[in-house]
Formats: sequence, C-alpha cells, structure tokens
Amino acid sequence: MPKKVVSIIVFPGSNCDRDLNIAVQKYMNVNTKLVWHDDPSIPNQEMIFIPGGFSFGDYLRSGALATKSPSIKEVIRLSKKGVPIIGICNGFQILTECKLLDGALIDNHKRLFICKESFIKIENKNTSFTQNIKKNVVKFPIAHAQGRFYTSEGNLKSLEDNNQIVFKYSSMNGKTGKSENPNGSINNIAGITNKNKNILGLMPHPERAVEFKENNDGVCFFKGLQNLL
Amino acid sequence: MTKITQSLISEHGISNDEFNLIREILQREPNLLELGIFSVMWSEHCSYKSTKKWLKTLPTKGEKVICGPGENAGIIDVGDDDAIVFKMESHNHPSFIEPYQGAATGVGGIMRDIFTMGARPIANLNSLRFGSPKHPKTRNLLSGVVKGIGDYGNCVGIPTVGGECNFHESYNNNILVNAMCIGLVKKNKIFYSIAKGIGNPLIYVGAKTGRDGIHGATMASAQFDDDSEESRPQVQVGDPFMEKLLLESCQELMKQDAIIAIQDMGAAGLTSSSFEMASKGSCGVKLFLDKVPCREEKMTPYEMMLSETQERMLMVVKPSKKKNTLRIFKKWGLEAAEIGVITQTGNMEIFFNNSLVGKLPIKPLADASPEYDRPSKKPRKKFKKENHKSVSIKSALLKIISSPNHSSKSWIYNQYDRSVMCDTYFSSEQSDSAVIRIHNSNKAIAVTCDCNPIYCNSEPMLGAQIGVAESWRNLIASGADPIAITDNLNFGNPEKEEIMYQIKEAIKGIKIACESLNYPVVSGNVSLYNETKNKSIFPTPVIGGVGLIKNISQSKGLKMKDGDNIFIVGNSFGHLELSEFNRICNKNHGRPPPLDLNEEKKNGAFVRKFIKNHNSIVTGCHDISEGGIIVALAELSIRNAKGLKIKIPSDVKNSIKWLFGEDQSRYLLIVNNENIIKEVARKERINLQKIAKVDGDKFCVIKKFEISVKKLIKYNNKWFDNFIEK
Amino acid sequence: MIYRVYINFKKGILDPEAEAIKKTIDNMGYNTVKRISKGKFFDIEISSSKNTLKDLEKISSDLLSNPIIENFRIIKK
Amino acid sequence: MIYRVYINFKKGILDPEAEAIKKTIDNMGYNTVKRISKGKFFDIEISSSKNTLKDLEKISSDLLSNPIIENFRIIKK
Ligand SMILES: Nc1ncnc2c1ncn2[C@@H]1O[C@H](COP(=O)(O)OP(=O)(O)O)[C@@H](O)[C@H]1O
Ligand SMILES: [Mg+2]
Repeated sequence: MPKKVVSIIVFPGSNCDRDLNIAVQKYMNVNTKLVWHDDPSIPNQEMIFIPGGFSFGDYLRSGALATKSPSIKEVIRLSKKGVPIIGICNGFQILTECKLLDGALIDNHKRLFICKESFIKIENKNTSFTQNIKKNVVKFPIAHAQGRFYTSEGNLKSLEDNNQIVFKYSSMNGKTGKSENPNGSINNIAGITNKNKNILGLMPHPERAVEFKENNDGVCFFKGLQNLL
Repeated sequence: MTKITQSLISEHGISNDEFNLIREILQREPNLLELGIFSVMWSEHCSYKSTKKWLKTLPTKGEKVICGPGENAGIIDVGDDDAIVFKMESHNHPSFIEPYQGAATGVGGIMRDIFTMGARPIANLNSLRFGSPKHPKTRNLLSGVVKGIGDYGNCVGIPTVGGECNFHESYNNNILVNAMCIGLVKKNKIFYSIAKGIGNPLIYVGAKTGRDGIHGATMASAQFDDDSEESRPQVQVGDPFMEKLLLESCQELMKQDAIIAIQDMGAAGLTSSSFEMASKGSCGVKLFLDKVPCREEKMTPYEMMLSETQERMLMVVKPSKKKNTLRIFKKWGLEAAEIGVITQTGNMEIFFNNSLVGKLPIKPLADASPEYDRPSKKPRKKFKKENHKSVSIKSALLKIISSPNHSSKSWIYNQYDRSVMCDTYFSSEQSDSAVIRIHNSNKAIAVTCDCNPIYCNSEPMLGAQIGVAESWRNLIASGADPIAITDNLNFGNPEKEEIMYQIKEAIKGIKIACESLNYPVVSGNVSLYNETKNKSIFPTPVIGGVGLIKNISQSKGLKMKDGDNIFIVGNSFGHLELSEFNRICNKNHGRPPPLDLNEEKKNGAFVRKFIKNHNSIVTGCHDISEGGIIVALAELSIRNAKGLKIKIPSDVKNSIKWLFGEDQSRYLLIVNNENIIKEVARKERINLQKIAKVDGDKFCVIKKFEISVKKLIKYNNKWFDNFIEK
Repeated sequence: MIYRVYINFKKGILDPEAEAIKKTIDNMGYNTVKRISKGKFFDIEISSSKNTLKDLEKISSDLLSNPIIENFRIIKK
Repeated sequence: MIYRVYINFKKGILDPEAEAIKKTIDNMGYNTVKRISKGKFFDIEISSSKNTLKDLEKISSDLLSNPIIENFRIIKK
C-alpha cells in the first residue's frame, strides 16, 4: 500500500517546517506535502500541520497576518469537514487568530521570550491526538514570546466542561501549580482542541524532542497520531 | 554642485595626505559623491588602515582551511564534503545608542556574511561586555541588547547557542556587542564575491534603500531640505523577517547555478559591496542608481551609495538566469532590481538621471587605501593604593558565584531559542563549548567564544594568548579537535600610542598561540575607537573557536554521576594575581598567570586522546578558568544539582592559592573508573590528581567547610533576576 | 484622508509591559504617577469612497485587533 | 488627571511592521488604503503638581521613547 500523505503549510517565516517534516515522515510513517501559504488548494487532506516559526515576522500579533493567506482559508473550510489539524507554537497562534480554536496567545507574563525544556502533563488522554501516549507527563522544549493562553472565564469553563484542555505545563510529577507555569497561561494551559476534537493547538514543540536519546518524548506523540489516518 | 571645501574634507574623516592621494588617483578634484565614497572605503572600518600591517602577520593557513580572511567569512573543511563557514563581528557603537536595534542588526549582519557564501547558518553566539552594574545605563543596555539578539535570531530560526557576558566599568560608555555566526555548506557549493563576466547583470535584492546610517560626518552637504535632520536616522532598524526571506530565497537561488558572485551590503552598503566585488574580479561596473529600490523620496546618489539600510544583497548573475532569479525573489515577496552591469573598464561609473555622476578607478582606490604603522608605546603602569580585605574560602566562593560575572546566565540564554533546527546537542551552559550536530550526520562541531580583558589590560600579549588557549581548551573539554578561530579585536583609539601598543601586542599574542596550537585564524573583525571622554575600554580581543567532533557520542558536557571521581589534569601553582579571588579582596594589580604553550598542547592532547579512547569512562569534562579549581567544581555541582566531596591534596601548603589560583592549561575530568586514567596519565607523564568525588547533596571541601548544593544554586541564580526586576 | 485606529487591551487582561514601566517610573522616584496603560494606533491613509468607514471597521476588527483581547476605536484625523 | 503620550517612529525610520500589515491589507483586496503607519500610546494617570508636565517630558524622553528613533507628544486627555 502506498504511504499516506499529510500536508504541512509553510509560510515565508516558518522555521520549524523542516524539523516537523522530518519527525512526521519518520514517526508517522507517511509522506508529506509542503503546501506554500499562497496556495489556495490543499490536495492532501488526511491531516494538516501548521508548523512553528514567525509566519510573517510575528508582526502585529503572532499569527494574525497568516490568517489572511489563501491556504488558511482552505484550512478553515476543511476543518469543518472534520479533517484533523494540528498547529504547533505559531501554528497554535494562527489557529486561535482564525478562531478555529478558542482564546488568544499573548505576551508571556514576564515579557521575555522563553526557551527551555518543559514538562507537559497530558490532561486529557481521551482525544484521538493523545490516546496513544503512554506517559502522563512528557518533556518538550518550549520556545515562544507569545504563549500566554488567555480566554474569558465563560469560555474557560466551556473548555473544561468539554474536556478540550489537552496539555498543561507541569512539574516532572504532573503538578500544575503556579511555579510550573512558564508564561502565565490561564490554568497552565499549553494545548487545547476545538469542541469537535479534530483540531489541536499546542505551544510546546514535540518535533524538537525526537533527535537525541536524552529526550525523545516527541516520538510517542507522532507515533500516536498514526491512528488518525 | 557642492564645492569641496577643507571643512567638508575633514568632516568626511579624510586627512590632507589622503586627500592629495585622492587627487592623484583621480587626476582631478573629486565631487561630493566621490569624496563620500573615498571616505567610507578608506574608513578604518572598511580599510583596516591601522591594523592591516599587523593582521597580515597572523597564521591563516592550515590543512583544513578552505578560505581564510578576505572573503565574507572564513571556511574550514570538516570532512565528507562538508564545510563550516564562520565569522564574528562587532556592533558596539550602534548597540550603545539603541541597544535593541543595534544588537539585532549586528546579528543580522553577521548572518548575511555567512549565508552569502552559500552556507545555511546553524548557530549564533555572542560575546557581550557591559559597564558596571552600578552605572545607570547598564540595566537598559543589558535588557535591550539581549532582547535584540534573541528576537532577531529566534525569528530567522537560527539557534543562539552560547556566548559570554561580563560587566566591567571600563565599558560604562562603550559596551561591546560581538556576534558570531556559524554556517554549514557543501564544499562544492561555496559562493564567493568575485565579480566576473563582462555584460553580466548586477542584481539588487532585499529591503528598499532608505537614509539609514549615513554617518554624522558625512551629512555635511547643503543639499538637504529642512527636516533632513529628522530624516537621516543614524541607527538602522532590523527586519528579521526580511532576513529570513533573503536567506531562503538565496538558498533556493543557489541551487540553480545562476549566481556568479554575491555579497551582502554591510557597512558602507552599496559602495563597499560593489567596489569589493569588482575589485576582486578586476573588472568595472556601471551602476544605474535610478533603478535602486528606494524607501524614501528624492534620495540623492550620495545617499544611495552611502546608505546602510539592512537586509540587502548584491549579486552578479548569469544573463540567462536573470528572469528566473527575479521570479524566485518575487515568490518570496522580495524587491529585486537590475541596477548595473559588469564592464571591462576597471572603473566604477555611476549614472543617475541619465548622466554620469561619479567615476572612480576601482583597483587603485582599493589598493592605494592607506596603511599606517602608527607609533606605539608601552604604557607606564599606575598603581592605585588599595585597602585589601581578607575573606574566608566559603565567603569568597559565594561572592564569586553570585557576582554579576559568574552568576547563572540563564536570564540571558533562556531568551534565545537554542532548540530550533533540532541539532543543538549541548548549548553552552551544558558544556564548555556549544555542540551542534551536522544535520543528517553523526558528527558535530563545537563552538565557543572567550576573552579575559582583565588579563589583556595587564599584559595584552599574554592576555590574548590566554584567550586563544582558553578557547582551544574549551573545545577539547567538549570532546572536539580544535580547528580554527575567528577574532574580534575591540580596542580604543589607535592614534594613541598606548592603545596601538595594546593592539600590536594582542595580535602578536594571538599569532604566537595560534601558531603553536596549529589553530589558524580564518576570519575576524576589528573595532577601534571604543572610547569616550578619553577613557578607553580594556583591550578586548575576543576569540571564537571552532572544532570538530567526528562522533557525536564522544562529545562531553558538564555532567557527573553519583560515585564518579574528579581528576585534575595539569599543574597548579596557585597564581592569584588578577584572579577573581584577589578582586574580591580588592587586590586589582599584578600579572596574568603564565602560559606554557607546550604544556597546553600536552595536556590538551592527553584529554583529547583519553576521551577518544576511553569514551565510556568519561562522564564529563570541564576546563578550569576564572575562579580556579573551586569555582570550576562549584559549577559542576550547580549544573548537576549534586554534591561533591573535595579533598585538598596533602602537599598543598596554601589552600586558598590552590583552590582559587588561575593557572592555565588545566582540566577537570569526571570519570567512573579511576585506575585506567591513572595508568594512562603515568605512561604519558601527565600531572594528574584525584581531587573530588561525586557524593550526596552537599558541596564539601573536607576540613574547610560545606554548604548545601541547594544554597549554592540559589546564590548562583539570584543576581540577574534581582538586577533586572529592581 | 487619514484615519486613526486606536487599539488597547480589554479590561482585566494583565499587561506586563505597562506594569514594568509603572515599576520603573516608581523606581525613578516619580511618586505622582498613579496608573499607566498602554495601547497602539495605526494611521491609515485611505482614498475616500462610500465604503471607507465600513472598510476600516472591517480591517480593524478582522486584522488590526483581536476582539478576544482588544478593543478598537476609529477616529478621523 | 490623565495624560496621553503618543510615540511614533521618526520620519525615515524603517517600520517593517507597518509594511507587513500594509501588504496584508493589500492582499485582502482593499485597494483604497494608501499608506499605514504605526505608533503606541501610554495613558498616564498622574496626581497634579507643578512639575507634572516636566516630569512627563522626562519620563517620555528617558523611558517611554528612544529619541534616536522615536518622537513623542504629550496631550492632556
Ligand atoms: N551572551 C551570552 N549568550 C549565550 N550564552 C551565554 C552568554 N553569556 C554567557 N552565556 C553562557 O553562560 C555560561 C556562563 O557564562 P560565563 O561565566 O561568561 O562563561 P565561562 O564560564 O565560560 O567564562 C556559559 O555557558 C556561557 O556560554
Ligand atoms: Mg569557559
């Protein structure tokens, strides 16, 4: 059987597209198609990734300018048909900016870019994105300046009620207190899905945790996605 | 037309002798445009007129050197058709005026130097010097510079993996921001800046030209309108997004066999890029300035030739590939234009509105650029009276590790994306040098930058040698074979004899150390006139070293495991002059520790070989530098959150000297088997001593004192946060 | 014609930059400054048409601001 | 009293953000937008004293703006 093909949208300022591409091919056992942001059609619709980076230099608000790219219009259309969509870091920011995911990602509470290894608790293991991850806590690098997840109290409640919160910043043992919160996100939120659970956005970078055996928790994330295809 | 007056000449920084030379070359008076061009081409920055004579003495050749100084960056061979391109460059003055933009554009500039050669940047480093933390400007400068460096590299997607950051009052009004970039290229895909091919088009690409950075002195002409003061910003604003577009589009274009020569527009913008390319190719150029994409209205030829707008490139392409070239740039949303053509005349002919507005012979202008042998004199040392303090071992250690220069730099490096590109094996807080895997391979390179200005200020030659040796040692400690360096020479005013002395001595020191260690200089940068109100910075020749690790599993970091033993390699004499310890006691005078380059080589070769042959025994490795043995050990404890039991050898007479002495050429090797290393050291006649064992959660110097590692970490972490949050 | 679009954070959203500036001002010794908040503006030159205001509304709500966190206001200059 | 301090880039300084936004607006199909420039403002609540304006001048030039690349203007709200 020929390998399935998943799409990765590439913006001029994407800078995690190469790394994501490698991780997806290697651990999901699929082929990939890189879709230039200007392209109004996305032929391979098994699954769509929006990678990290600075799509348009992060000008205005990170992710804002990207929402006007033709490919994102197509992503929005396909999302309604249930196509699985995953946005990582800037991809998450783009998904919130085009309202496919709830909330907004704003300046970290200390105003500084943060890059470090971060423990992430899998808050909801019952999504198709996470059901195959065996560990309760994984270690993924984070690297962002606008990663503070914000949403209104009402929306937060509905995120909770619908089990849409998937990842939280935590300690090694899964504690999710204030001191484990790197950027001031509401309730330590690091990743959420939409109501329908076909769209996932997360700030941490699983694709940066696959290369060296010292930290390869990303492998289980990508392997676990195979069942979505 | 503007008359060339005496004051206009001196405002352009051109001496009378130089002006006479200009007349001789042109066989006539220059016009304002031509004067402006001479002034930037013959500036210290472009012509290296005060240092050229001495820089020529540096060793630049070696079996692994593919390209030494002279091109945009140096290139070394790392095997399997892979080559590493690297260089360091300063952006000191702009960063003092506008720390965020100044530092950001510094990073942008050095990255362009790397990717013009066809390489993809794979790592950035930076070496920073700020004034005293007590100086009112220091805090803003620090946060602006670090944010500027981070934001730029992060946006382009190149990991910033290491560097150094020190504070000293000599930098109060002249901070140093030296940025280093390392790129990877296939040996047969290197691009140079040698213009060739009569009739070939000259393509401009990137940001539109504005009036950025046209220097104060050269603003003298009367042609500007009323609000010209405001419309000629001296500081350039960086656009990392534009840089990313340039990087990707150039990489795409470079796959297509279209480019004959390429050069970024750095200092002196269009002028230096066009002159240098033409001069290297011994050809002429016609420039049509009407075609230059401009951001502002009514720009004059003078402004266009001298603008330092960032994120621009110039290239000569094959005529048959012109259309395709423009198409690729368009895809990336970049402005590109054909602004000139290569000729055989050997002249630079500049046209504007269909008339010839400037005509200069290229070779003579480049070749005849002044070279000075400025007088130098050893300065007489002035001794200030000092009130010495006495301190205990414990409080000295705590003072050092919580001091600005030795506190944890996590506040800095956490602002840098170190994990993008997925090849950062060690960023520099994890190992003595940063270790970056060569993508898709099992090899890695190690990179580091080092300088000790306190040593250099006392004895520039020895201090510079120590800088070279320290970088060499850092590479060895990471498990690498050192290959070559880049240098960034930061000094005061070379027209002063004492400063010229420092410059000559420092260069001599680099030369001696590099020759001895077989560690050639492949690129570099000079930044002079770093002084304000007659107060010069300490001489700061920063060394950026690069080495190769053939098998990444042999790379070593600052790791240790419970039960490991720590050995010291090398001789400890207890040299305290100019040490961190003495500074804490308010003793600021003396000489740097002596450096025996043979000893350096011998110890380095031993460590190198031991890691190679007994990889599985060695848990980690660390060099001993500022603060001596005890600070090096404390760093290991802090990094691993593990305790140590340290035993001062019985033959040691003065434990303070032994613990804090800064003798050179020493390493700590952390091993899990003590017999083998002892045996090998004995055979090789290496001075080796076991001094500590990894154990428990206390940092303990037996019979002296102990402290919990938790506390040690707290001391080490607090300074930056307190300083910034204040 | 030039219009100015003002954008600021909705009430209740922590603005760390404004807080940090307030702190620095305190440290500088100005004890009269009570509160500080931050916003941005865009000056937009637009050739007049009958849709000008509608267009500006749309640009402001769709692109220049994010209604989840920000308010905007358009003013003719 | 509340004062507003406006800050914008000096003329001639490259503003890549404004350029990127302008390009996106063009791509969205609004061809009437000619030019766009950007700035920020701070609303400062300050208890009145005879030094108020002098203090604000100083805060604006020393902290809120960098006179090398930015202009500021203080207005009473
Ligand atoms: N400007 C910087 N950029 C990145 N890393 C830095 C910077 N300054 C310091 N570091 C890192 O912090 C650590 C401690 O810094 P420092 O004390 O200056 O180094 P060293 O111990 O080698 O003299 C080193 O690993 C260094 O690489
Ligand atoms: Mg070191």
